[in-house]
Amino acid sequence: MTTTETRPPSAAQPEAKRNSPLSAVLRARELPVALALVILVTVTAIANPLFLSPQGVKDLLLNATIIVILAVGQAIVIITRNVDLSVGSILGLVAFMTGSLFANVEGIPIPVVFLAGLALGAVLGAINGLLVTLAKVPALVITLGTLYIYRGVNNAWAGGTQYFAGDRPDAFGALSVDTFLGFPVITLLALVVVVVVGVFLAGARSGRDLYAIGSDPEAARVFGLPVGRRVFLAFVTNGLLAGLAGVLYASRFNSVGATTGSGMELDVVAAAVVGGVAIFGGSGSVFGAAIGAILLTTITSALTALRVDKFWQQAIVGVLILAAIIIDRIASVRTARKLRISEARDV
Amino acid sequence: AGGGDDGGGGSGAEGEQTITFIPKQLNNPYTDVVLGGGEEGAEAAGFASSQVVGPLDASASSQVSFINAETQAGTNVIVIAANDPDAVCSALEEARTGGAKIVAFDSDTNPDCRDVFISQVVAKDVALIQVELIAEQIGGSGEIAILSATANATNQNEWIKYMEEELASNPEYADIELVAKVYGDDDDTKSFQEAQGLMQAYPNLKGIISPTTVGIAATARYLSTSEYKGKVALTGLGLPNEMRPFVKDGTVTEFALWDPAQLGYVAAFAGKALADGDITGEVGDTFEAGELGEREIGDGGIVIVGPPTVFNADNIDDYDF
Amino acid sequence: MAEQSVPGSDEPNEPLLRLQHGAKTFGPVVALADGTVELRAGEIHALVGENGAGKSTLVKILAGLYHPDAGDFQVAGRPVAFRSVADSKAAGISVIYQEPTLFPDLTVAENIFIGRQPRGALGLISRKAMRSAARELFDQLGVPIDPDRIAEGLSIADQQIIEIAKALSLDARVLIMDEPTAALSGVEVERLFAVARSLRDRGAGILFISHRFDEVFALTDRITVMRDGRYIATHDTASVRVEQIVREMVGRDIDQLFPKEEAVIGNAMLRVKGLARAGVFSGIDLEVRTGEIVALAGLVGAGRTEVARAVFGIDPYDEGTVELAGRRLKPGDPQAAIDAGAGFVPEDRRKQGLVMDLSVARNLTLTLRNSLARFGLIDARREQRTAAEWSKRLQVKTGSQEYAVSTLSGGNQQKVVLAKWLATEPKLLIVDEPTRGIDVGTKSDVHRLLSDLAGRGIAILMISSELPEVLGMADRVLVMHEGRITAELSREDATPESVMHAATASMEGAK
Amino acid sequence: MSDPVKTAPVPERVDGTTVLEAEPKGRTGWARVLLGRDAVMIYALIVVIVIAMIAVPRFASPVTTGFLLLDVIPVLLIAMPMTLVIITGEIDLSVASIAGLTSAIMGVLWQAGFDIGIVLVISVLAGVVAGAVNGFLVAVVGLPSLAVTIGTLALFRGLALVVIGDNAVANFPPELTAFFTSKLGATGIPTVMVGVVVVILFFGVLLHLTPFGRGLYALGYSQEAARFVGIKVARAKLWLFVGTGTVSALAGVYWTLRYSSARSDNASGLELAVIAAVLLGGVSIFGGKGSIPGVVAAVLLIGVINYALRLGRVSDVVLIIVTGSLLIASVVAPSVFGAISKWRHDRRVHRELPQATTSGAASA
Ligand SMILES: Nc1ncnc2c1ncn2[C@@H]1O[C@H](COP(=O)(O)OP(=O)(O)OP(=O)(O)O)[C@@H](O)[C@H]1O
Ligand SMILES: Nc1ncnc2c1ncn2[C@@H]1O[C@H](COP(=O)(O)OP(=O)(O)OP(=O)(O)O)[C@@H](O)[C@H]1O
Ligand SMILES: [Mg+2]
Ligand SMILES: [Mg+2]
Repeated sequence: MTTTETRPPSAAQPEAKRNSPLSAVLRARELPVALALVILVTVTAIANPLFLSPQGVKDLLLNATIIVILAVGQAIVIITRNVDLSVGSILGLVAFMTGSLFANVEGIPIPVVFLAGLALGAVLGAINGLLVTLAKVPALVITLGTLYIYRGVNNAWAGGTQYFAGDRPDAFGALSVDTFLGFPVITLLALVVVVVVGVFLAGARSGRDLYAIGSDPEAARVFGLPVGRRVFLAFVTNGLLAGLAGVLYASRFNSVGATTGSGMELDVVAAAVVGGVAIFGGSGSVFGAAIGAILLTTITSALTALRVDKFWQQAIVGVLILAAIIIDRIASVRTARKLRISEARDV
Repeated sequence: AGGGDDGGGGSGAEGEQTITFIPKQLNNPYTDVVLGGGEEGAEAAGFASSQVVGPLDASASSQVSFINAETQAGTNVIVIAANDPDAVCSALEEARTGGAKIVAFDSDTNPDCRDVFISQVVAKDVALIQVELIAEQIGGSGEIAILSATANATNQNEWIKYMEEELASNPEYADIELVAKVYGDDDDTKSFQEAQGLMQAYPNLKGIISPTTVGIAATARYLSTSEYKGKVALTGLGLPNEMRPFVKDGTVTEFALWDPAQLGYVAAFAGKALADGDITGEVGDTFEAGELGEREIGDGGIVIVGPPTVFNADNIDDYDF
Repeated sequence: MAEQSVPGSDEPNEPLLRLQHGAKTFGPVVALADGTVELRAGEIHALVGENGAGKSTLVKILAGLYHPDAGDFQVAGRPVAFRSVADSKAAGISVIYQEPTLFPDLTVAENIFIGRQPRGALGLISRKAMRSAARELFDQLGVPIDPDRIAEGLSIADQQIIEIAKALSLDARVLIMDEPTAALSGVEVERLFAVARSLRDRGAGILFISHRFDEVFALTDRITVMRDGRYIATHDTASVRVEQIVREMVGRDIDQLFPKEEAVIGNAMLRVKGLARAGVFSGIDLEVRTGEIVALAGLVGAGRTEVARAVFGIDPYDEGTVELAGRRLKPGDPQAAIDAGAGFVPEDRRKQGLVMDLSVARNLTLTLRNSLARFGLIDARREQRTAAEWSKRLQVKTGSQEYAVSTLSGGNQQKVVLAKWLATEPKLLIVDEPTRGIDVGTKSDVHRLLSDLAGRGIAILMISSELPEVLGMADRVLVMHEGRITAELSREDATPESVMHAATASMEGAK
Repeated sequence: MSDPVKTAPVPERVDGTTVLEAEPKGRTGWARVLLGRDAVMIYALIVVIVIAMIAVPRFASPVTTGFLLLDVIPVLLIAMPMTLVIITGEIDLSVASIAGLTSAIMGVLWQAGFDIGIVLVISVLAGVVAGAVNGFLVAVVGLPSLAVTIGTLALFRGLALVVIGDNAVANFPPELTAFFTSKLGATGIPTVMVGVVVVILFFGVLLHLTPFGRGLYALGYSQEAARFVGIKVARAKLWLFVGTGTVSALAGVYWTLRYSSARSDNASGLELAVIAAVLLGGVSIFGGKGSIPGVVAAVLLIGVINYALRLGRVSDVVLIIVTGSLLIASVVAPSVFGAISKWRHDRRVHRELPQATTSGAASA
């Protein structure tokens, strides 16, 4: 802020304002969603104190955990101007494999199951990534295809078999019950995922490449960024995270089978979008996506806790998604107008 | 118009008779047990071939196209568990025009569209036994809730109706208040979250009835992983294999179910009797159901399979389904 | 001033870069048949040729973006075969492409440093270091661009400047600039040249492509001419004349460059009163009469394009009125303007002038889609015929009417844009930088065409950043500065000095 | 394309652009039609039908036609306006929810004793309004349609629940429900197909033969360029979303009366089936490319495979895998062919070019 000797003072002023950390926070796309979340929780807690009881908080966090992880993965992919609709199917396959491993391999160590789940997820993500990057085909079409295929494989493999919580070791189930400093263990895991991925995207060169690619893929190619490799890795990471979510699903819920996780894809995309990740790539953050995911899961719990007629709940979720997109839009239009007027002064 | 071109001649024809089961949804554990019994019954009753077809999702209309294909394939007996009593009706009518016999089981269709309905148990009995169990477990007073399957599941809705009547009319239950009915759509995740929601919305809740195998298991899973374990009672209809850990860890004390395999078994024999022309589905008709002995068609064309069993820690290990 | 020291020009040193007989085809189109160029250390080397001569294609081969089908390519004496842009970068080659390729969602600073951002603690990017490095670059170029602004919405000129900053920051041995000045105004061009010369003096080699001969002769040491995808000749700039270069480029002599003929000037066709848009322009009054060419001159960013867009209905405006042929135009409705007889050749033909993925024929008839319909249905035969006719009239070079317009060279694309508006038989034609990135041959075609149109009674509003073009073509010149019209000059009064004065200084120039 | 000089290795055309002689020129006229993407789709459809007739007993019968068409009608209907929407580079994920909402409204109104005509009109109007809401948010407010319609997907389905709750209404007039499953004489073709064909023709003509349709393709590739030639981008999109809303409502009405069951969850999940069919039909998700004949063929292709597998009692598991693979193959195949022809082109050029370069050097 002191490097402006050669510049006209009028140009320096708005800039100095724009750079202060406080205003950076205030301009963040994540802010409206975060605010909505705080208001929602506060209002609900006033109406129904049980909502913030230790058990209530634990439930809220646990509900959000799996979708947060999926939304983080999805955000990575969306930022590169792609999308992965197959996450629900990947989660289902991995969850079923988890159940099947515990049921069929006597005394298999839990870390091995985690690794296997991550590996399967990564492989399925890699298939998406390969098809998208090698064949240069739109991701929406490819992953709509693999959504069907992975689900089909899951059905063929599982048939009517389901594995239940009772088939798995207690220590595995305990992961989604036990808490550490008041936080459920798997929630902490999700938190680590969010922070690591978030820092990577914001601060690593290859992370920034993803934004550049999403912003203009053709320009990225012309500039010489390794577009194919980065997009491929985005899909693999997303698959990996969907795999993690699959294993955690098996830890938290009772049964895993042929239909586990189906229909989840649009919720995940919705979470990312609500959290301010632009659907056409190039902007947004995983923190936003995570907050979006928490907001969407919390709204359901909140409406139940407020005893809102259950028939209204889904409609309200829809309105909320729309509101989030509209607010985001208003914010960005306002910035654009400010930019136009301030720049006209600068000339 | 335009029924199956070679579907006719089913009734009376010896030997080459075919039967097809169309469950609510494939790849569901409860359904698998029912179908296991059905296939066994079909073989015992002497069908030349038995098939299972059906949708992967339990939506209202998805069964129609399967019925159509079976109509065209000239199947002699279609055994169906309807996702929607009316949505399958016109397709079943068409199948009947083509000569097929229709047996409903598990979940009834509109009575006009089938020849006979094989019911688990007397609907009222199922309802009463669940109310009885919950009353016992919560000590006869307090708030309770119901967590059901889909909002328009025929069988569950009928049971719930009887439960509500019983709670309202029986003085023994005067202190019990039914505060909510929620629906988990027979989806594990959804049921789990509905259970969770109940706990928060109704802090004084004493017990939950879940008259569906998916719902009771998901609820049990939630209770067993929360502070409500042992404080909130849970009963309903469940599969012993699924419920075993929760009975053992004390989340659930008692729940009920009939033997699902018998349902399919009886349905197959009813289908055979219809196809052979031994019965027409009239009230009072009787037929032999293999090793389960003679069955009679009751009011409304309904055949009752048997009384429900109550499972608890003492007897649960005797069952494997 | 450029000729004092050309180190290495008479030594047998290996050139920095040499391509011989490079060839590249796209399907049936031969974009480059025999591309040859040699760039030495410490020289600025011009590459000139008509539109479609294959200059950009050659550049893309040097950049590693295209793999040549044939040819011998050496960097510093060693044969190379670049597999990707990353390879050419590693070899010290930095390229400014003809079309700016920025990432709209990233900040200006990040656009400059993407892929090699300065890093701080933990190997994470240091935004502070990046910001100050970007500022330094802009100071060097003398432009006030906020490094923290996102690139979205920057004018083409600003985008081009950022591209230049990006290329400079690479500190490359070889700098290739494909028409970097096309969007820039005089001051900015001068700054760029100063930077280029200092780079040369430090031993870098610069390949410079431009259609402006004054620039080529002011800046470069040698000139290579291309025609129809082939190498023609290389000259020392000091010892060659413009006429010869032009002859080699087009294979014939070019007559007068700016042949505006006298036309009968009639009544006012376009009348704009008090037009204003907050933060962009204000108090715009202007009039264009039939048969008249009115030029809107000014520095880049003066708001000329914005005025034209508002007049045509692309952008809304806050105050004022626009009248065409006596009728008031509905604001914000281009179709109404078209129906009233207006046509608009926009400045960015890639994004605004053409639908790049559609065929030449479809692009040509897009403006006519309503009139080609009979009973609401399009007459496909007539559509074909019209397209063929107009592409012939303007001599559009294309393999087939069915090829995507993106496969044409810049100049031919511009002809398609012009053709599709001429086909509507407009009363008013607004042309925004009609000859940006167009070679001399085509340029004089365009000028002749505009003059011809004016002769037939069409009113023409021309926005141009090229002074000679403004002075040569316009009957009247309006000069804009910071969103206002600061001077109105008749053909006689318009001199380079008077226009520049009004464009840069201020209100005093208005008299 | 005149006077290719046969003697020169690199002939120069009148227009000065040089062209390789040996290179196959862009296909023209009939060849383009017969080898185009749509044609391939139609061939595939014919091949699958023939295979099904041979391999699946009883497939070759008018009964098949009837049942098969009854099954595909909802997807076929909604796919028509969806094709136009996707060609403009947008998408509508809320179609199935609109159908569900229509169904719910029909049920409640009929239950409340309104005349069936009024019920139908109001239900379809509801679809128009729902489509207009989407259109307003996308076209006027300028929000991304993928995001908007994920929101309205939840909203409209939610409203369906609000309207009808957990009830199901089944007692629609029997004449009407019978009409919806009736066939045209002995052909086996459902009577309602007449209406469906009208819808197909309407959208086919609109897209391929009108100025509006021309504009849509331009719009799909570049909105900005489209605006500069006077195409009313916002208005066109608004109308298209109203179109999907309306046709989705028609599909909802069909669904309700065919199954004679009005409920909130009718047609749920149908959006992905529709989009899969449209994409399989050759419409580019990025906009600008696609055609109605291709999409119709694709819908029928999936329908035929579906029905043949059911008749052969092959599990739906196979069907989903086949659908997914077809979808992927349909988009990957052009890339593969493209790569192959590029490779062949490169080889040919390498054989030819030494010649070309020498002659070039001579003329310089
Ligand atoms: N990707 C492509 N596909 C097909 N043809 C192409 C492609 N790129 C260039 N061409 C053709 O190759 C020829 C040379 O184009 P190029 O862009 O190199 O010309 P240029 O000399 O840079 O012209 P300008 O001065 O207009 O920029 C032109 O005829 C053009 O139509
Ligand atoms: N899309 C946009 N969004 C925001 N600001 C813009 C946009 N386009 C232009 N500007 C700004 O508006 C001002 C006027 O730009 P405009 O393009 O009208 O200038 P011009 O005189 O036509 O210059 P040019 O020679 O580039 O055509 C400039 O400050 C420019 O940075
Ligand atoms: Mg060029
Ligand atoms: Mg301009």
